[in-house]
Amino acid sequence: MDEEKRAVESEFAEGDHSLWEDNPIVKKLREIFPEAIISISGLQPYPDELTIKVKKEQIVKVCQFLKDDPHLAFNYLSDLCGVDYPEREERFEIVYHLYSITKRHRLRLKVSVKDGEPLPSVIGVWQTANWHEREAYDLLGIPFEGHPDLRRILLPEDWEGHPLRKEYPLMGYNSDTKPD
Amino acid sequence: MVLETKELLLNMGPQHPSTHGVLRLLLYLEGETIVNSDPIIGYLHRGIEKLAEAKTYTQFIPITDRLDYIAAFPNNLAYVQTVEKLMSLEVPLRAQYIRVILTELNRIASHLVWLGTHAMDIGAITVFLYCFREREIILDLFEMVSGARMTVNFFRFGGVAADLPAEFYPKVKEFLDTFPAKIADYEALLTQNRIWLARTKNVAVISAEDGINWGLSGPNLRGSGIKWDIRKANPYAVYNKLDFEIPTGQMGDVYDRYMVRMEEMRQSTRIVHQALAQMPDGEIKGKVPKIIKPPAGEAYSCIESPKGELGFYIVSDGSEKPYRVKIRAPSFVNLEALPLMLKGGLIADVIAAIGSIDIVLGEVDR
Amino acid sequence: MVLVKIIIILGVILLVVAYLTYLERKVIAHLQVRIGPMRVGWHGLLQPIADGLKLLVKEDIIPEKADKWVFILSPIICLVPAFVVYAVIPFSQHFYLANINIGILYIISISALGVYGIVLAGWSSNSKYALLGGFRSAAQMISYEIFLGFSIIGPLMLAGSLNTLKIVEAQSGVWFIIYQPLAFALYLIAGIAETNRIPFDLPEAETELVAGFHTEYSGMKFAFFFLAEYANMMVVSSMAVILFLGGWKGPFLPGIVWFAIKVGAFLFLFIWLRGTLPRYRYDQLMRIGWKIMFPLCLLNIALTGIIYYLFL
Amino acid sequence: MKLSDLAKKIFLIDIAKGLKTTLKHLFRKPITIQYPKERWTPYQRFRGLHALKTEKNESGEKDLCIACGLCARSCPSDVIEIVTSGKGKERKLEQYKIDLSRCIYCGFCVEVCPQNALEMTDFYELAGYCREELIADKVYLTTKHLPKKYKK
Repeated sequence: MDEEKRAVESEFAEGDHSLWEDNPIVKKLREIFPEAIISISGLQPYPDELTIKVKKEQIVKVCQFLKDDPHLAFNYLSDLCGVDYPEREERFEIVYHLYSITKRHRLRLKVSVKDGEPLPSVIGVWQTANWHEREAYDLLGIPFEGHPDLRRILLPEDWEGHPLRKEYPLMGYNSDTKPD
Repeated sequence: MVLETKELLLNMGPQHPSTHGVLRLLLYLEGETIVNSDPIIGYLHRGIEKLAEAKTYTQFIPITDRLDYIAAFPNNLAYVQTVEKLMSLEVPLRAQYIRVILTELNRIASHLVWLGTHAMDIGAITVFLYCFREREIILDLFEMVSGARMTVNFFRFGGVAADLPAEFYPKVKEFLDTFPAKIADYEALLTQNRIWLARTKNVAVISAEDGINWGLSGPNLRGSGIKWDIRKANPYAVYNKLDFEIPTGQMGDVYDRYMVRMEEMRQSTRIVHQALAQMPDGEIKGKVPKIIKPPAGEAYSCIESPKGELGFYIVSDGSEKPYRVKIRAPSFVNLEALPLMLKGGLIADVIAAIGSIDIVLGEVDR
Repeated sequence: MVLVKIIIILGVILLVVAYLTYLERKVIAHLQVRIGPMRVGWHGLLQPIADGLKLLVKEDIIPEKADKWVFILSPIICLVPAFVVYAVIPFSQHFYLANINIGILYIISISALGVYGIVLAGWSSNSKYALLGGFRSAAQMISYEIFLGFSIIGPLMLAGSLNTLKIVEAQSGVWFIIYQPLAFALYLIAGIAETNRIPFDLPEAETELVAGFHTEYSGMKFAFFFLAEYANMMVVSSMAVILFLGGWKGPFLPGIVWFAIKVGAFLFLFIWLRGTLPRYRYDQLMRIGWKIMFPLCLLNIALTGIIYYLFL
Repeated sequence: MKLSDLAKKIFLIDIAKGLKTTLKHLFRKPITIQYPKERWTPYQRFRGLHALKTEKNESGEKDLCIACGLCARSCPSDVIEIVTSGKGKERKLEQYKIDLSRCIYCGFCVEVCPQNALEMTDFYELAGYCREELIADKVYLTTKHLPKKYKK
């Protein structure tokens, strides 16, 4: 198991930067936010798989820029979700899938946070983030700072735990049924 | 004397005839006017995303059928396509065409359910039965192809489970030939009817700007005038070889969304016609390893499902089971904008609005 | 003799109302390429009886927080006027219960009482849906009652009497529908609204208010509302026949048969409309009533008066 | 507004159009299937109740199943339970159970079977009075899957 975990760690950590450096989106971001970008990766040869990891303090600024810049015009937040990597120090990775309806290109933004560490909300940039962030809070327990209405969305208010965390058993804590 | 007035809190659902499943709406009313509303979801939450982490990649295909359960083929397609992207699998052309034919038929079936239930909510009970009559024919076709009417589980990584049976072609041709006349029947009952117009025009309006900001997709956003359809914008499968139009509305009201979907049914008929004519012979499944083990990495892929942008984000750790599956369900996002549409409307507008955004709770709650 | 007549009329009406539900289910089914009830009896002919029995033995629930006596009384308040009205309706030249001079006025005033039952039912249920249904009903009935009254003034002016028999006799030559097409259309719309049928079935509006004023009712009390609705439908149809279509008059067949055919045609129209049209919204219904129908009624009365004065 | 539009509005043409459409359907043949009197025959590929195939040889009926367990492993809802005896070539199927109440009828078990020993029939009336009744064992799957005529 440990071996597998380590393999996961190294695979996930960094992609191949060099292939993406020519991308206009990357160039632009490097220019404006030179210190906000942590890493660049993405599945080749798909241009819509460009993934940029940014610092969490900068996320709202970066998002606002991506939305407002006329050449990038990421006016549409497709999806926002969290992924749990319990073995990492910053265990949650929040993934933003951006799309531009006018330019028809995609971008994936990522930030990492520690357990319980608040992350600034992007509702100010895209209203649609509201429910997505509530869902991430509900299923993974990621608190979003500046969210106007952060409460559980899919599960009842009195639910214990956050089911999408890896340590959460498949059948739930209080189930008498044996897991598969 | 000053009388104290209070808002009336009306709890609509989760058991209500026209919330399309188990949606619960809290309505804050001033008389019958809606001051505020709060959709409460989760009554159908089955933890599908958690379940995915415990199943192998293949085992998850039938579970995607149960997301948007009235349009199972698009769900299959979106999931299968994402894993194919992750594994860089080639899909034979014939399989691509079969996928397109079936998803487009499913789009018609899904829109028929929407039209029937939407019209019934507004009081026109007969349209419902007419729509279901045609939908039955499509479901028969699905049963013929896949063995099940709704939970089809038909697409596989790298292709489809089986070729189309020979009896499929005459039946689908017959359906395609008779269907335009049926659409004319629905339109005779609704499109120009003064009551229908009164109930749908200028009701639950959402502007294009708000629509984008709130993440609307599919016919809901097109009703507001945004000409954005993933089939055209970022073509997948063989959509770039097919000729079809993207209908749009202007106002972004219930009526425009209705007109967009009606036209989409006609366009889907066109697409199926073309796809049947163009379909080449050949393999229906590409070269696929016996054990599905995508390399570590992540991929997001989306399709234009009948409800809007249906995307799968899959993180793989190189094992047989996905590390994380996130489903970008269009209904979930579309429902979010409902309070915006309802504000200032009447109770009767609530059901018109819910019907017009065409949500399926299986997909909202996952 | 009168008692026998009352029993006959009441019995027939109850039976017809019961079978009207059957007819409605069958006709709507066939409009929708279905077949409707088939299992109880030949082609489901015993279905209304089975339904009646079911409702009779069903548990009668009174909500805990309901105003108990009002809750029990309101279905009766609703049902009784619907049946009492039949006293002055002439089914044929000789078959009627009472011949009073103010027949039409009697029908209108008695049938207006039914609304109290609905409002009280909505209020006493102590449920928000029922309450909204009751409110809607009160507003709708009051406004539509008014132009229902106004729309029939035209034929009454022509007949010169409020007596139902005299009105029918006045149509010996030409039916009033020829002289009064506008009044007929207005009356029909008002009548549909009065009986809470699609497209004006807002007090019930099952997709909006679950079941409106009778959400909390079950068993026989529910059946009373149901019967009242169908009985009212027949009253409205009978009145239309008396006022515009020459009552029992017609060649060859006996009067009562003609009367039945004409009423039946109206009932079919009611059902047909239900199978076709969507439902209006509450505010639109009110707007149509006050802003379109009411002025048209006044116009009709004025026109009738002028023409009557000038040419007759 | 044009005069013709106005006329259309006054004479309720739009509503008349709708009424015409429904009236047209009044005289059409209904599409109802009077189940259970009339029955729907499923298509060839229909995924109904499972059946274990057997083959006849000199020593009587023999299971085609070799108890490899692929079906149980491929099942998304984990409803197949196989009991075997013997090892290697001697391995024999002792018991085969499917929990029909949890089965999702996806057909993966049939798809992976290397011997084509498992198939899905067109039998779809799967109801029982208790959960235990819905656990189909080997006997049930080899014999009782044959479509029965519905009895009143």
